[in-house]
Amino acid sequence: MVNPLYLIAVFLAGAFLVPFVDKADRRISLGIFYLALAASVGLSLARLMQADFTAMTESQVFTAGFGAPLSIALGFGFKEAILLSFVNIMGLLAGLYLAKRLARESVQSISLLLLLLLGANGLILTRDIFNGFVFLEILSIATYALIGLKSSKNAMAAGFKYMLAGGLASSFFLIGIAFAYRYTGTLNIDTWINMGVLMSPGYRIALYLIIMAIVIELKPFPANGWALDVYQSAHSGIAAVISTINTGALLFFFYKLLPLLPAEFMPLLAGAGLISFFFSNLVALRQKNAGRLLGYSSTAQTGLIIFVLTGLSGFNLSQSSILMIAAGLFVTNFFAKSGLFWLAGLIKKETTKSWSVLSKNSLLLALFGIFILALTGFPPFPSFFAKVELVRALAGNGAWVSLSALLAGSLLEAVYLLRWLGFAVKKNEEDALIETMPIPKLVSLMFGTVLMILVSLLITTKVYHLSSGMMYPLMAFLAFMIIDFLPMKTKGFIAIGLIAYWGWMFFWGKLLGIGSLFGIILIGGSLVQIFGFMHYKDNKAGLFPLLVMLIFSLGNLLQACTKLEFFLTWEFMTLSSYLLILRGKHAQKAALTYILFSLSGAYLILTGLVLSPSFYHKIPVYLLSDMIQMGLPAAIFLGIGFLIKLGALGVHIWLPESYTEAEDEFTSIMSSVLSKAGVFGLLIVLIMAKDALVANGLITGALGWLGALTAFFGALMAVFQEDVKKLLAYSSMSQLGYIIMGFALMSHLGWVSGLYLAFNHLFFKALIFMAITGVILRTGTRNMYEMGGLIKKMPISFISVLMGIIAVSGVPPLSGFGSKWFIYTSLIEQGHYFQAGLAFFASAIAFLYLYRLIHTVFLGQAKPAQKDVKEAPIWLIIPQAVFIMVIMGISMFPNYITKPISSAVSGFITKPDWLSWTGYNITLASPVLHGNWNGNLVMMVTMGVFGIPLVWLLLVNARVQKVKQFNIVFAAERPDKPWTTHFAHNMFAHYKKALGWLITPKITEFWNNVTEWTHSIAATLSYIYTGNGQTYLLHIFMYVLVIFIIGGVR
Amino acid sequence: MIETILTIVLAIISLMAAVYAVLTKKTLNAIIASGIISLLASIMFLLVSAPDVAMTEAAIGSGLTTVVFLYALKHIKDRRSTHDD
Amino acid sequence: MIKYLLIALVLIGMGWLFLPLATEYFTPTQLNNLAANYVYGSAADLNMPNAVTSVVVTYRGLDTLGEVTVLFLATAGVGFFLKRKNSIKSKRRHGSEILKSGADLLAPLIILFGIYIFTHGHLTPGGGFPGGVVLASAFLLLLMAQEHFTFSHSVIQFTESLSGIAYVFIGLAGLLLLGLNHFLDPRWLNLGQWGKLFSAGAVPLIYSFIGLKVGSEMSGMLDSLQSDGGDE
Amino acid sequence: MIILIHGLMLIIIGIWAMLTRKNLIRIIIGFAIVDTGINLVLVAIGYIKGKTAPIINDAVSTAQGAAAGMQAVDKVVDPVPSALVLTAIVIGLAVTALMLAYAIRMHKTGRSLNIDDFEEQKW
Repeated sequence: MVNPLYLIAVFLAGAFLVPFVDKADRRISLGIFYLALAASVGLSLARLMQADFTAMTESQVFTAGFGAPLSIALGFGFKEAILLSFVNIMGLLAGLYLAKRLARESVQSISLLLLLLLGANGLILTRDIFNGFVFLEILSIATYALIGLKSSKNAMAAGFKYMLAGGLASSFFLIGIAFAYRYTGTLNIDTWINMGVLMSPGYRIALYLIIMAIVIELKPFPANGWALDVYQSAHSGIAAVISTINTGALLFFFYKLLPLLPAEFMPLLAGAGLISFFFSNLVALRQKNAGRLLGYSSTAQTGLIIFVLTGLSGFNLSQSSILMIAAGLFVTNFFAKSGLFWLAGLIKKETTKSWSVLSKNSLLLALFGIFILALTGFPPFPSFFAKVELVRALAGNGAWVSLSALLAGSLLEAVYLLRWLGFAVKKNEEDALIETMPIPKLVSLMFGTVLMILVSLLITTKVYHLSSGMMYPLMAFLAFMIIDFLPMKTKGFIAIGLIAYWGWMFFWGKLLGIGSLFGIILIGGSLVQIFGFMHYKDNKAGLFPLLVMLIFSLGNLLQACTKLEFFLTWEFMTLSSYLLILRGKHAQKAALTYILFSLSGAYLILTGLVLSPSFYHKIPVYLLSDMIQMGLPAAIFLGIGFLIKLGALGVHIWLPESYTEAEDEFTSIMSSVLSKAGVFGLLIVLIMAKDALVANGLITGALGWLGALTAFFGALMAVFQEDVKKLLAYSSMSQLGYIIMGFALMSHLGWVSGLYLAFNHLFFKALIFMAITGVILRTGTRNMYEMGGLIKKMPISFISVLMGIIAVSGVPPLSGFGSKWFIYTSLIEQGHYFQAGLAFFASAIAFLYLYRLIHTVFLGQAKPAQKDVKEAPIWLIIPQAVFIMVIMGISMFPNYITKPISSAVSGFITKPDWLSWTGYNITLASPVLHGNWNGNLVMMVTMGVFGIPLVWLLLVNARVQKVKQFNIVFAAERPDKPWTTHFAHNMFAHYKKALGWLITPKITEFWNNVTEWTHSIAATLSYIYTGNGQTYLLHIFMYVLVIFIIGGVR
Repeated sequence: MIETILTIVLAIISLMAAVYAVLTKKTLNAIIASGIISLLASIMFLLVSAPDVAMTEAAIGSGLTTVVFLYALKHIKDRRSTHDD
Repeated sequence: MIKYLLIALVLIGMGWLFLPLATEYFTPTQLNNLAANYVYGSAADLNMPNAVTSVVVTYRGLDTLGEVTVLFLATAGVGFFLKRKNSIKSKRRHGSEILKSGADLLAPLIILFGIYIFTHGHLTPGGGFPGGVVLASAFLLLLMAQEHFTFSHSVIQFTESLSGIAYVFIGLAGLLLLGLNHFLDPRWLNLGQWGKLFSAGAVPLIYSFIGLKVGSEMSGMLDSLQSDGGDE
Repeated sequence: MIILIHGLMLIIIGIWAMLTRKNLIRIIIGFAIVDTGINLVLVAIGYIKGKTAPIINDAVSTAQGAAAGMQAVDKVVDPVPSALVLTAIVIGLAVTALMLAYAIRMHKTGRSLNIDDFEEQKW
């Protein structure tokens, strides 16, 4: 076994030697410094490689040749070895990061850094409480001194405040040790643990003082003002060390002391940790200084780990799984936080907003993105798995208050972290390039990132045993990152080929029932739309990796078997779609709204998954029809989660924003494909909670009304939009409302109609969006009143849009009619006359916006500015052509679709006898409703009815005298500034008078108020940080006393 | 018995010194008072059979710490006189 | 005003928190197990009359190593703060003639006394820490008395580094000569005869190095404290 | 017992100083007083009435080695708190010295010794 004392000796000898040899040459002392650091890494890794760890017995080493209670024991088991490997590697990287600084600075700084590491190592190793005190002092004093690396007034003040707090904590610690020794007669932690808990009040106070000393050192809210100042003003290299090495060592020491404590202390500490997590994140919301923001984030993360270590002990959870959660959170924070501090040191910008300089340096931006996403808890980073396990533990044990605090805190954390990412992505012309990029700093950053990724992959594959298929999205992302330099078209064809191959290998013929339907929607739908991206001349860096990742994760939704796999895939999907939206030019705010709603949804989904019975391995989720039935609570959580993804009324406000601001081609995918993931999820929930929902009835009733209102208001909002994409976005929302309505019926016909509409919606919405993408590309505007008369310039696009709106509006002969027919009949068949009425009204409103779409864009007078526009590029036309053909196909032969859907649905809900297919004819003969629909016949008739006049018109048209647009003989006088007087501007003003009160943005207002209030609460809370060191001391005392009184420690 | 009385007397003196250290206006006096507290403490250590501690406290606690305080005060006084005048 | 109220509350609260610690106090009549083992072992295993020293240097030797390190840290920290590069030596007040000659006379005696204290730490009260401080006080005397005290830097640093490293290596010697669990075990040297100067294994050696190290560290600290950091 | 209470009282007086004094050096003095108080408390804990210092020679003048140890066990006070206090005293000095160094630097950069003048970073 590697003797841990070598670690101590290495640091000590190095620290003592350095000032001495420095007389000769600074290079020698630096050499010794790095040698000592490397040796410490080597020693801890060597220990890790030894296989003599046994699960329970700790490997201990004693000093001075005496046994445990007499001498000081050091534990060097598996946990210590792992943590020390991380800590010492971080030490080496921090040393590297500071290389330039240390070469300039007086030699003491080198010794100080070595001794800081000695303190951390000792604190982790020691099994003796007083020895722990000594190493804690070494760690603290070295840190205090190193804060002096920056000699600004603020750094000095912060360092002094830190010393005050630290001094106070060590006083508490020492008093505690004194009395604990008085009561137990030992200082060895293990002997002490074996003695059990004594009942004397004095003893409990002693323990309380000891543990509170460590808690204070861990910077809990609100007794942590000093720590924030330190993070804000210390040298970035030192701040990184404090937030990683110091925190790690202290947390481990805290963990070591936990077995000493009486059980009643645990809820107190857990509460303190959770409060620290939630409120630190809350107060961080209004923080603009990057360093201080990182400080808040650090204290929050530490609080969360304290909570995990103490709060889960009461649950039926093994010690190792608790540790696993804590380790996952810790490791992520460890690497991400150090990386962020280092980045802060590289770019030297104070406010978070000014981090937009990163947008000009793609490498640093990528690193920044990785750190932020890791901290937010996205897969594949360990924090993701930790949070999943944590939610599982909390929800599984009914700890609802803790769970809500955890999820709310995580959401707040996501707000400020992702907002920051938004700032960094935003291009700002005034920003200068980051010119000075010191190599050592860059090496530290890169190496840290690589390590984090390696650890993440190790955990993902070795601990959670995820099948390789689940990791395809990530692999595809990485593969496309590598070939990202290729031209767009090459990448496009590679992507199409890859996805087609993947679909063929893993999905073709392997999907059953509704799976095959969603297979076509999710994979096929996106596959065709990849063409749309290929018209770009410039190499849009990062687009294809994300796009491919999104498509792979969409497909994986159909392959996911376990809950973890499903949620992982869901998060991959959320992540990639968020980043794709963020690519939009002005999409920062929209993307933030999107991801916040998505994350809330994801948290609800996660909670719901925890509450639902476990899934089977090797059976895809969508097939678990009758095998699993979940209860109502799980169904409600899951359902709300998926409804957020769908953009149902009330939680829809992310939808128009992000649809509008995302890149046009991607909006098409979002609307047509991505929203179907929500549809898929909702359907799964309904399937799995069918029994409970049918028995209850109330929930599905509410869901139906929600769908109806979504359909109605979506249509209504669409009418009054000037922005063509926003119009289409609301239109999508409306359509999804119909789907919800259909599903909510819980009847065979209802589900068939919902699925059929979902299927149709893919094609017609993608068709319209693709065509409009071309229009926006050519005209350069999204405002409809700035377009007009494009029918001559872009005839193919016109035809696409025309086809699309006919389909959307539900007019025969195209497929939309069929879907609408299904919806109405199923509603009426179930007796939901009011909903049917509302839905019908919504369809009527839909005519208005669809009319506006085709009229203002393609008909009417052409705008002078758009005299020279051309037809859309061929790459946009290809998908349109495909979709038109498909729409024609399903319109002619609807039974090729409806029949399989019906038989798929009948796996879950028995098909009633009165529904039947004969040839092309669908017949309904229910007790309440009769009807039939023959799509083929309708098509034939319509074609006849329209075709003959069309031929005649064309013939007649040849003889019409054509007038040029600006030939004023036939026109009235044109006003100078026509935009606002143009009929297309505020086109339905008269309807607005009648219906406008319905669309006052009540819901948006509500969400804005939520945001505002949260921010003002954060602002109010932050005033406790007065900046005065003495007040901070008072905070610490009050903190200790209040917990003492609340907890009734006496 | 004598030891107890002596201890009580020392304790009272030392507490008075402590209160004086807090309340006095002059920092120098406070420093000296805190030195006296340490010195009294080291006598108390002797009374409770801890000669090692007594020696160390006398040397470090009352001796060196006071010197360090005085040096710091001198530093600041020096600067004050050069800057403020 | 509220603040003063809070402070008063905090003081009362702390008193209340400490109260059980005092009221529950009872005078023990005999040593607890651990202490008894230490006292017995000090004589039986280590051949050392001063039980405190045996705890400090041997049983809990790692603490003491840490303690020396803390002092080193403080010195380094103070030096790091106050001795920036290009520091200008401040004008020091001249010591009087009497002080000068007195210092010249006294300093060697004080140093000798300090050495006595730390070499006899295993036999009598005292040891490395007070001994080291006595050494430093000699240094302080010279510092005050002499105008340009040139002894300082390199010698101090040399002593400090070397004694520190020697301490670590004596610890490692136990490890290498006696085995895995014997870091800082002084018994690789002969335990010698009860009550003599050269007894108790390497303890006198360790305490000497501690004394030297503490002495040089404190001298270094005083040196940095008296030198003006220079203005920036 | 008296020393223990005295130590605790010193600690509270020290806390009073560190919470009310505005001068940096006076706050540090508060810490020094707390340290002394803690040391007193620690030593008081090891004291056993009527027993001598843990110097075995003095406690048992005749015996040597192991025999002396056997006899001394009943005659001396607990050496452990003494050992701990030794460490605590040195650490106290180290922290005090560093705090003072900070105070000197703060005075240099901030031109003030009042802790209220160092609250630029907040919220």
